[in-house]
Amino acid sequence: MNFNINKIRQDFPILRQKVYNKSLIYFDNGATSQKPQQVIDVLNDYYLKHNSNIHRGVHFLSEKTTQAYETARKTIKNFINADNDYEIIFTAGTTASINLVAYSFAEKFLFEDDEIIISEMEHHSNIVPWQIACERKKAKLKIIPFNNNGELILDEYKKLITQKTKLIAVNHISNSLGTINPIKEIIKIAHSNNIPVLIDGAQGIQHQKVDVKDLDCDFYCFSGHKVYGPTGIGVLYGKQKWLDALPPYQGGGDMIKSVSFEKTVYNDLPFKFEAGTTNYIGAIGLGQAIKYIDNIGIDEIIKHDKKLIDYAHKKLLEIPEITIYGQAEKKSSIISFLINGIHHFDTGMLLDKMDIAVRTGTHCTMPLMKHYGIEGTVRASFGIYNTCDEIDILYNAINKIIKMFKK
Amino acid sequence: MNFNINKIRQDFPILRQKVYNKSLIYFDNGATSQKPQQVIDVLNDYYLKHNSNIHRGVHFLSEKTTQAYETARKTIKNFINADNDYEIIFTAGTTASINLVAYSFAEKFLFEDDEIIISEMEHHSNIVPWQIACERKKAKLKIIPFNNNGELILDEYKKLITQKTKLIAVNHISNSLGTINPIKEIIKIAHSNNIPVLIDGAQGIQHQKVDVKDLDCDFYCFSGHKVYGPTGIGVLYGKQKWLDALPPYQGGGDMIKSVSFEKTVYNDLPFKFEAGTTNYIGAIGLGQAIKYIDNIGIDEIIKHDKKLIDYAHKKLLEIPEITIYGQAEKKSSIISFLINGIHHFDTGMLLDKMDIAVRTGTHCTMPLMKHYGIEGTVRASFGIYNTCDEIDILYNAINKIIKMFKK
Amino acid sequence: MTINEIQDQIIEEFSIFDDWMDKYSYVIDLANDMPIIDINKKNEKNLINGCQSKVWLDAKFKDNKVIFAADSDAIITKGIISLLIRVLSNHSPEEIINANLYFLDKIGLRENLSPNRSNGLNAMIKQMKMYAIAYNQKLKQL
Amino acid sequence: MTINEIQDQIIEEFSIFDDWMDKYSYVIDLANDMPIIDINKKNEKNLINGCQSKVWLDAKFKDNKVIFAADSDAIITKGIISLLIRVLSNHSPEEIINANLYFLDKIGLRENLSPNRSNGLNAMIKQMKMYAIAYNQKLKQL
Ligand SMILES: Cc1ncc(COP(=O)(O)O)c(C=O)c1O
Ligand SMILES: Cc1ncc(COP(=O)(O)O)c(C=O)c1O
Repeated sequence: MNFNINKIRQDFPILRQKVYNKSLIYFDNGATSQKPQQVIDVLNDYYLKHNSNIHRGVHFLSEKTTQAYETARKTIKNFINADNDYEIIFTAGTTASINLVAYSFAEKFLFEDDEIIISEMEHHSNIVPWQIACERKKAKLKIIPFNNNGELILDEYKKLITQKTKLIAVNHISNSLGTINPIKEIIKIAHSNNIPVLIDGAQGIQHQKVDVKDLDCDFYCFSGHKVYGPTGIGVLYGKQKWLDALPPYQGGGDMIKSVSFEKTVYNDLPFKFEAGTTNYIGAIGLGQAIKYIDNIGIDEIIKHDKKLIDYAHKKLLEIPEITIYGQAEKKSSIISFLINGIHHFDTGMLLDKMDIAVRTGTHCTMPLMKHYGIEGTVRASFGIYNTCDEIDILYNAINKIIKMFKK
Repeated sequence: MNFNINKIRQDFPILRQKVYNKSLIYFDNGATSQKPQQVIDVLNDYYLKHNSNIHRGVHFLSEKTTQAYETARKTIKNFINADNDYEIIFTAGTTASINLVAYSFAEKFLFEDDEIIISEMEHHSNIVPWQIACERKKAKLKIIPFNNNGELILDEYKKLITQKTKLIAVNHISNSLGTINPIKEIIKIAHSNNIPVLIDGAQGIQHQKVDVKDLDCDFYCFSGHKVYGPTGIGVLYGKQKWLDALPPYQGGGDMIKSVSFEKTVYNDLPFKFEAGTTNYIGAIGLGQAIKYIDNIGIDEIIKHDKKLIDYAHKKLLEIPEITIYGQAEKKSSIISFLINGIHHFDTGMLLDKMDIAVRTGTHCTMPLMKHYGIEGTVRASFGIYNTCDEIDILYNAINKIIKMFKK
Repeated sequence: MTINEIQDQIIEEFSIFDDWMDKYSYVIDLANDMPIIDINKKNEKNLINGCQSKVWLDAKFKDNKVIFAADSDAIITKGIISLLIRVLSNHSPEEIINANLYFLDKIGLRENLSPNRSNGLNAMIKQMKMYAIAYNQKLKQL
Repeated sequence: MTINEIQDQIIEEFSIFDDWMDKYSYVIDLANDMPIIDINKKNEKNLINGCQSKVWLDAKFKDNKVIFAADSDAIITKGIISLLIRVLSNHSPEEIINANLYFLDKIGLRENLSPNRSNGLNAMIKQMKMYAIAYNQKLKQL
């Protein structure tokens, strides 16, 4: 339960990798995180020794793998404080989770002229599924605006809610601005109007304490690969009453109780939403990743995040040529910026030459970029293994770039 | 290009695992295959050294991972002889691939009273998505029957085709019976009526030469985990003209060109169908698995398969108490049977005690079980690493079980 | 005998087997020796669907004791059922509710209880306890 | 000069740089020294969208030679564009179609051509060749 940065860094073998002959500074955690040895070992172990398809297997290996899979579900359930194991659905990732809800919810509850509310700072994965659903059902999408600091304007949000509002979907933390959104308040307001809320937690789960009971959210989605777990696995948490109410999304093996050409009976939760062979080894790896961060302690991680983002702000604001996009009061470890007069792509490219991995572009949030009237930003996003020393190197690198352009 | 069984067995570390203190005989390849060290190493290597989210990354790691991902796509394209890389869509698995087509095809081309044809021997993953689509669009599902040998009755198939038929979906190899279906002929008949065909290749890709150009199939689906690759990754091959025509399935990052709240423009193939962060490390692992079997040579694999299934038939038919379900003339390495008077579950359980992993039950093909009027079978399904010696051990084990029940 | 006394008795019976085959042969014998359950009781209402094997469980309440009868289409499942009935049947609801079924572990048949085995045994034990709870509730209401 | 002579010339120019910074500084200089493209040519039709940086490419055909003009909003992309124009512009369609652009590799800027970089350079080279093919077609029809 204490945060030992050296120990943590040692857990991540990729940090010892050399890029262009120097050690990598990995500031692209918003896109995906690196994996600790503990997670890599579990994946390895399962492929080497225990791999077998889960559920209904009569044999020893299948049993062992099924147990590990269901234990991973329990680990996640405990981590986010859900009521029941079966409220944890394994999916392919955040995008898959949101699409599942967008489809199934619309199928049952969305009708012509109904409304869904999202925000102006959503990732495309939390925009397009709702656009598709609204188009299919002839419903309307309404947008919560944000102010120039990158904070959602709650008064405007309240005004958007009508009798026709069927669901609200917002992100926990903005992947472009780092804003920690007041989701508990957003949920409270929605619930006082009997409207369910989906939280896109792709950037939330690894940076904030997520207690779905305390938040009272109806759905919470996240990806394994952004929370130090493997690729191709994610989670949809849903309250039982909603998961029971929604029709299944995909059809296939394991999601049914019985199939005949006349009548197919769907299985109970969580299997109703886990059609086909899931990424069971990915799920086991994700369970291990959650254990890993739970072991460090989310409170310690929040402290570390705060240290990094405060330091990054302070340093970058020392450079007069820098504009930071997103200066919300509550902000997590993502910092988006531009060097005045220099294209974000040029900056990213030159930082890469200096062994600093950042992301550049719209970060899949085009409407947000439109808000600021820009085409993209340079984004440094931090993980548990990043340090203030690395931010110093970024600071120096930015100054070098500015010099290259000045002369 | 020669089939060295000892070398192959050495490639699969799990075969050296002890279960109940004896070496494992793994006859559950229909459910999932084991992974060669070559595949496990690639996964490891990517997690240890190169992991980074793909596409749009400005930095070195992202570049390296993107290249590997796109190379995997090319490997698969070459393996199945597709025309273009972008006709290979990475999905989460066969079930996800079929659901994608079932949804998108129905959205655009399926209307009230239209018909879709599947067969009586389909896996639930190739039944339920079509049931859902038909229900949504008020269309009808029609069923190609099979004879007691487990062969589709093509005359009946021809009779089912009408002006209203919009699509035909059948499996390449039956996962319960082992039947190799005459898909080329089925496709030809369909095409002469201008009807597209989807092939569920979950059991086909690892056992047969799949040349999508020669087959002329419109869609071909398979899972990575059944073809010696990792979990959570699969492929949808689609002809460009169809993939272009279908609307996107899931919305999210990477599948769009531009997003605004007024108008969203979808991306080109293959990205239009790859919403969100795909299982890119899984895809790289799958590429390696395909390389692995391509290296052995599919013709060699077919020969090995034939040797095993012929031997298994011969041995099992020596036991009078055994009934084999599925005795098609063209049959791949899957054998389903029952010992008269002994419940399939008892058999599976006792085989497990003798370190033989088989699957028991309906194998997600309930309508097929109904055809035979049974509740399930014991299924032994072979992979490239299985041997006739192992079949001898199965033979002895079955005789032991019969003795246990007789006394 | 108390529930635990019966469990200990079974553990002792099984202690003579030193290989899995003898043990399972004995379980099969137990199944074959089980009294045949009334065909009327093998109805939809009593069916516990374990995906792979079916279990039928019937319960009645007599002299403050719960009496179970059960059957399965799979013989090993049925043999284990016969042990469960021997242990739990003919006891008070209270005793059944509080029973800790350690004997399956001790005789090395624990794996049969894994939910993955989908043989319905787990669901059956749950159902037996549910009956006991229900009868207990009834008792209190009297 | 032939396309290859120009390429060799560029390779020689770049050979004096021994670190990436000097090299990229030079690319930036090249971009800044590029003649400003007519604003009318930065239109939708000439735009090549590379996701991250935009490239505008204009072509005309004069005296059997293709003349390219181009621009980009990203400076490094623009610098590399200036090199591509220096190499390919003012040559016959045939020469452009057959050009093998080895110089980017040799001067260590190859990575800028990776499709992943999404800087539009790849699409631009393709577009330049497409223009050459189109003009060549026209020539043949005369
Ligand atoms: C014929 C067939 N189709 C579809 C599937 C579903 O594959 P997956 O579970 O990998 O999605 C299977 C695997 O069980 C199969 O055998
Ligand atoms: C806020 C947000 N939502 C959704 C996503 C999509 O996640 P994934 O690509 O893992 O499905 C991301 C990741 O880029 C994100 O940052």
